Amino acid sequence: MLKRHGHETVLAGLVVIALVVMSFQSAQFLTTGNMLNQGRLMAEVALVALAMTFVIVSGGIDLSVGSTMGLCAILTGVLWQNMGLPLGVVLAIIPLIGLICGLFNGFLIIRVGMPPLIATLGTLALYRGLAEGISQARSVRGYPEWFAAIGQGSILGLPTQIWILGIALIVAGVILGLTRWGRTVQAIGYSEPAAHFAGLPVNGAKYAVYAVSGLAASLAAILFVSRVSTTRSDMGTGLELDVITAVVLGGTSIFGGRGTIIGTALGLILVQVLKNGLSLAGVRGDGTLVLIGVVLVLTLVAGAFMENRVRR
Amino acid sequence: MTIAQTPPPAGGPALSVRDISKSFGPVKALKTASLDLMPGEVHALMGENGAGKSTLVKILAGMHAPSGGAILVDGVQTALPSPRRAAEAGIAVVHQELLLFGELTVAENVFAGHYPRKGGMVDWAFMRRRAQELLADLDCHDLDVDRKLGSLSVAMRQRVEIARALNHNARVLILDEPTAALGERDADRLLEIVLRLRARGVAILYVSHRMNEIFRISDRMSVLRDGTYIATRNARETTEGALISLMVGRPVDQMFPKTEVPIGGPVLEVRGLSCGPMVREASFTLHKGEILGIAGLVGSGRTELAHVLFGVTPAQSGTIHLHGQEIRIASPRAARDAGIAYVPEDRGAQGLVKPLPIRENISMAVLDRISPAGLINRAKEAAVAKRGFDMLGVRASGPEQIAGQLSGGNQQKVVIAKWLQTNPWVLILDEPTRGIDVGAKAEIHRLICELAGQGLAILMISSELPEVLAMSDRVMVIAEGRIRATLPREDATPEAVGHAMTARRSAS
Amino acid sequence: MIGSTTLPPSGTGAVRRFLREYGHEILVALAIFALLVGVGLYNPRFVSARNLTTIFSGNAYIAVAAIGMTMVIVIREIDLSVGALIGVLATISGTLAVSGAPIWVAWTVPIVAGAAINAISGILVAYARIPSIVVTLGMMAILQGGLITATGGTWISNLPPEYLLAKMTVFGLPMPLVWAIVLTILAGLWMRLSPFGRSLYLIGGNAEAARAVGIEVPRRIVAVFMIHGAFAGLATLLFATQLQVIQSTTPPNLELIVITSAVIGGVSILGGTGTVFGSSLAAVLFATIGSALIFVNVSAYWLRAFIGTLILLTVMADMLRRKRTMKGA
Amino acid sequence: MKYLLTVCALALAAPAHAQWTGGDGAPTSPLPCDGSTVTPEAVAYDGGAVANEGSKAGKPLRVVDIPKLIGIGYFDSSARGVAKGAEALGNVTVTTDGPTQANIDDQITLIDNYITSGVDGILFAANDPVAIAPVLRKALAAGINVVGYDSDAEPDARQWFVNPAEFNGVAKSLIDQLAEGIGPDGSFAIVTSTFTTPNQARWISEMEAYQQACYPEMTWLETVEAQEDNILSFNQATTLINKYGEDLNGIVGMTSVATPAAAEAVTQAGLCGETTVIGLATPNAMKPYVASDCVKSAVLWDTGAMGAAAVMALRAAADGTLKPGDTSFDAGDLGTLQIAHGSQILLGAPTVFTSANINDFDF
Repeated sequence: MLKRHGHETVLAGLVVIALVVMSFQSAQFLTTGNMLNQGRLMAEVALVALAMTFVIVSGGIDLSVGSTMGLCAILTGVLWQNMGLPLGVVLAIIPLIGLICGLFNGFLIIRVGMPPLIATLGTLALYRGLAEGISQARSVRGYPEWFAAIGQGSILGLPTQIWILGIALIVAGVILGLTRWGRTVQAIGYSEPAAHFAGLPVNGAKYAVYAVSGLAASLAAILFVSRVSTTRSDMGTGLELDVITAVVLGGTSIFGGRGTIIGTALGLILVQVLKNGLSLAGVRGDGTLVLIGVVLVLTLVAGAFMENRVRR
Repeated sequence: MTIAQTPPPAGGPALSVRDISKSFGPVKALKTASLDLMPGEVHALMGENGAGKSTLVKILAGMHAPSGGAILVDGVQTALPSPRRAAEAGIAVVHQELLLFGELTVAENVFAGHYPRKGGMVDWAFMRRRAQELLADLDCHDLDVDRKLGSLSVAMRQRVEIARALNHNARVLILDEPTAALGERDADRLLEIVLRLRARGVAILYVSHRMNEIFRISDRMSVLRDGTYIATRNARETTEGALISLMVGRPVDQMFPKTEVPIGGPVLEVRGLSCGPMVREASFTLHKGEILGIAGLVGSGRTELAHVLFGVTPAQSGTIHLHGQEIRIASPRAARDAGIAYVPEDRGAQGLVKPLPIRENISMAVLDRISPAGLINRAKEAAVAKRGFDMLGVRASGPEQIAGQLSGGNQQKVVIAKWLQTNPWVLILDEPTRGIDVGAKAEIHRLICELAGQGLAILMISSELPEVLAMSDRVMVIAEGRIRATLPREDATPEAVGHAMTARRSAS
Repeated sequence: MIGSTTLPPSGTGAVRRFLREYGHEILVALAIFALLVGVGLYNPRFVSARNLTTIFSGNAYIAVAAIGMTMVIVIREIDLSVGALIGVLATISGTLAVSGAPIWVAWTVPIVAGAAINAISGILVAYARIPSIVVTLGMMAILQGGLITATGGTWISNLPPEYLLAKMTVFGLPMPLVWAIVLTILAGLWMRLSPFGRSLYLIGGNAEAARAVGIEVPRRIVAVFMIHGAFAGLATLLFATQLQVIQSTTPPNLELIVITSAVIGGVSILGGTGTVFGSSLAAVLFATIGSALIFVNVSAYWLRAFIGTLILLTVMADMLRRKRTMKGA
Repeated sequence: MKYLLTVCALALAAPAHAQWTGGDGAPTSPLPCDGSTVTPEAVAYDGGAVANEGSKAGKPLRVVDIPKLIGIGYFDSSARGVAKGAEALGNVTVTTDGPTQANIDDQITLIDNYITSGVDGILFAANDPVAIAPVLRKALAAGINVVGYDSDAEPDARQWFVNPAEFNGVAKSLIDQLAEGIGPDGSFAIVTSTFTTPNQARWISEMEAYQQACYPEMTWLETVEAQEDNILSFNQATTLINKYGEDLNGIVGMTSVATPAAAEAVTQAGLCGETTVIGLATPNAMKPYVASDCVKSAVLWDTGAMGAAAVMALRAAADGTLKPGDTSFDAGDLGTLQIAHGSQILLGAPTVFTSANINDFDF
């Protein structure tokens, strides 16, 4: 256990330390209310990070998630207000849009053969550009009450996002850890030819991974639009960096193969605990940013050292 | 330790290796290797895969630091901590997997890392002129030195690499299996070049498996076995058989425990299969219980044929019948579902996912079966892994050990175990014993015979002629993408097969 | 093909060689030229000396930053922190300038500091073996946050006039233009002609083979990151001295613009190819497109979609070209 | 490929935008051309109500000030105003913290964290009026006094809003000054931050309405985006000058970044006195250009006063001295400020900085 999940163990230790330190720094930190609220605030990043774990485990990367989110957010508004579709129908279409964005990334990477970094750097600009072009910089507001329930409401006393995140976490964890499909993605990340020669559906799995990434970005868009009850074309700017930080911090190798959902969850929690705890302790946002950067680099250096020692 | 038995030619050796050893972690790749290399001699370095030849070559190239022993250049003890130092010491190496830069021009490849300078800057004009000269010297008079190397043929690239070696005025040239990927004509031309260099007084260490070549050009041969120096022989005073028994350490017969198995009806019938220039109009029939050996040089199209049969590169034309029914194989997945299994040539990259445990490697090809509704049934997976693990006698701490930590032979057993779980009709083995030590090799051979005995139809590709000849019920010879000959076991002599392998069109 | 020693002679003239070597760069230059002609016909003011100056000199700092980025990508690494680094270096330089330090100090320190800061990234990449994308992602956060912590968000104004390098002229040409051209040519020649420069292509093309021909790869990686940092410093000097004030935020998305310039300029993310001429030209191409869109009244809303499409098309062309080269075998 | 072609086609088919098309679609209310003042209609208090009203009266307050972003001169000076105001009050401690980019998500998260940490009051300048509203309502419900400045939220999401200058007032001031420079039939272009920035979008809409009503002969050439990036602003302004040459009589900068950059562009183009630069700008950034006589005037409110007024309003709201229905607010040194539009505290007319007065300001 320790041998294969050393990084996760270290990370869990870090999370516990951070939790303890932060709770001493601020009495409001370790309260149910605050914890639940943090769950609500991290929902969009977390949802996309869960999908991104699959992408990175498969040996790829998706820089376009923030722009996909922006495009989906804008289309939510445009389809509903400008095209006059019922909001319920729009909510059914938006995930499809996210899926298409993801599939287009997959097409560029799998069929055209572009490196994922470049393909999604291109679509990062393209999707954001489409969002800006379609919206003509107008924001859409005035969403009905029931729609706000998704992003602002609660079910059984827990914020909606907590439920969604919980379900997504379990589903992602099960898929990556326990299913044939998860195993396939992992095998591809470690060695694409070996997976191919073992008769695993390599291209199918890669398409699926990017499609799910786009899908997650579109769901994050719906959550976000509902939470803030407005639509802007700059939504999700920089999301990709937050997401990748959490996933990499969670021990997923940027070269693919290694990675767990638990790790990503811990990475997300650690970042959120740092952001929230430091903020409550009176450290300003810029200081927190520095600390997160330092933690990211140091965790990886420590991981690299540990791995070297195990190898020797 | 044995001292070289034949006295070296007059004058001191250009390069002496004294008791060199090398360990990778717990694995001893090389124990007490020694040899002397004289100026103006071609010295063959021989040994089976895994005998430590490549390790020795890499140490001499300055790419690995030896764990012990000494290297003497012109009688002076010299450390070779880096490739640069090796080059400065006058040692040049043409590596087996050509280490070149495909995006750069021919001229630059010749000089990579050792650029001619004028005023501290790279002298491109000189570089192009000199590259042209060097290549002309290697019979490449019209080669455009401004072409990107990636656009050249393998033989040409190799010549560029030799030109690079010559450019350093190397006194010691090491060629690691230079003809492995060459056709006959190119190989001949290479040998001529080697002889010409010998005449200039260059000391040449020539690593090869090809007996006829070695006897054509070598002055002396040294043999390594299991990382240990065994002996050095004068070419004129020894025979092929004697060398082989030095290499394998026992008579060749014992190596291949071929058991006679009744051959059943046809399982796989291939007619007119074609795909690109490397697989042309292949037709053959494979029977139940039969081992059909495929002999051919690297690049002859044998692996490509396997890839077509396994759906890696689906056929462009032709038919495949399995048990009389026509099947289409569009992907490895389809091949697997039809009952065809393939143990690939490149075990490390294609056969195994090295960082994963044995269990996950064995279950990989049967994930569909053991995961109803997509969820992997752990108990079933463990059972599958255990069955494969036990059946092949994988030597490891258990199915949870990481596959990459195993020895080559045990890794190969894991790959075979993976495919046996699919209950295939046809098993294609591509270089099943490459890089595997002698003991494990025999085990794999026994296993292959056993599987044939159980009724599997086996297609076995190998570069080692003795292996093909000893193991096969029939031998199919491939050259330039075509099946040149199919010989029954009794007619398959090394001469006949060798002739078919290298013969030009006439044989078809 | 195999075995034939007599290949058709395929022209060894200097011109053909040049065309082959710099095909992509020529294409980018032609694209710029076509834009200048096309939009110039539509509105002659587009090709007025003044507008050309704006295009070439106003964005010179991007071209200079792209020089270092080119080297980083050629050795198959990447740097996401360059935008943040330029922001930090601008503040360091500006602070020195207003604190009364000699001007040459304010000009030199950012170059040295850029190299020093990037040395950290380089060491982490080369010796701790952490992927550069992750190292520089962390570095970006540290630099961005650190800058605001240090400055508290105050702008630097009252810069001494003799500090404003970008406003100076050489032989009547604006300094940034001269600087970008000179640096591009020097760096381009250096990468073409110096053994060190060539070794970058070896590392990016085949790191294992580079090691085999005697190149100390980790040391080179650190060196390249430091050189890249120094170029970021040079870019900073043009960036920070253009106006009378220096913002204390890092320029938004600058790293993406710089990386994109390099990629459009023909530097393959797979390493081993591309020249600084290409990336500098691509930076100019971007600036030309941005200006042209204003001149032809295309809605700025679609600018980014346009650029994204351009990136994808360029890379697709690059993939095709590579495939063709390899098929020649 | 087909997809890409479609995108290209879309890009080309997009109509040429000489005119402003952004904005939020809200109605405009241009002021009369002649400068006669309109008394704003009395509107009943439309701000939000804080829970446990009055429980903090007289007690020391811990207040957090969250501008749109930190690291730009504008909010740096407003933060100093907030700090000065707090110091004057004596019983308020205030910290300024904000996102490093003008990002709604980060801003919301920050505010949420401060609610949890139990601050007594929140001052904000919203990146998006609607997006920020839910979290501010939450603050009100938690008994935290909430006062906005610079950029408002939905009225019921905060108690008071210190309006540094009404949109139509700013628009009138800018267009009037512009007309003075370029004449009633001149032509001009605008450099703004982004089309989505709410305040800028409102100002531009109001300017368009006012210009059409009062200077119908003026030609509005186009509007370009330049983020909050001074180099980009400079480049965009220069490109406008290059594009229109003589046909461009004036440039309006909509941000404190764009205006000095536009002034620099005009200076470097050697068009001082020919091309008029008008815009919103902090006086310090404009001093060199006013001194060189390249720019006649710039418009801005006293950002320090805005910050100070905001913190004082928050104190007063907590003390109960500023309550719904009030029509004026006594802001100490700043004098008595008018309350209009239900819950907006007006800072008064924006200051016009000219060579006569610019040296009296330092921010």
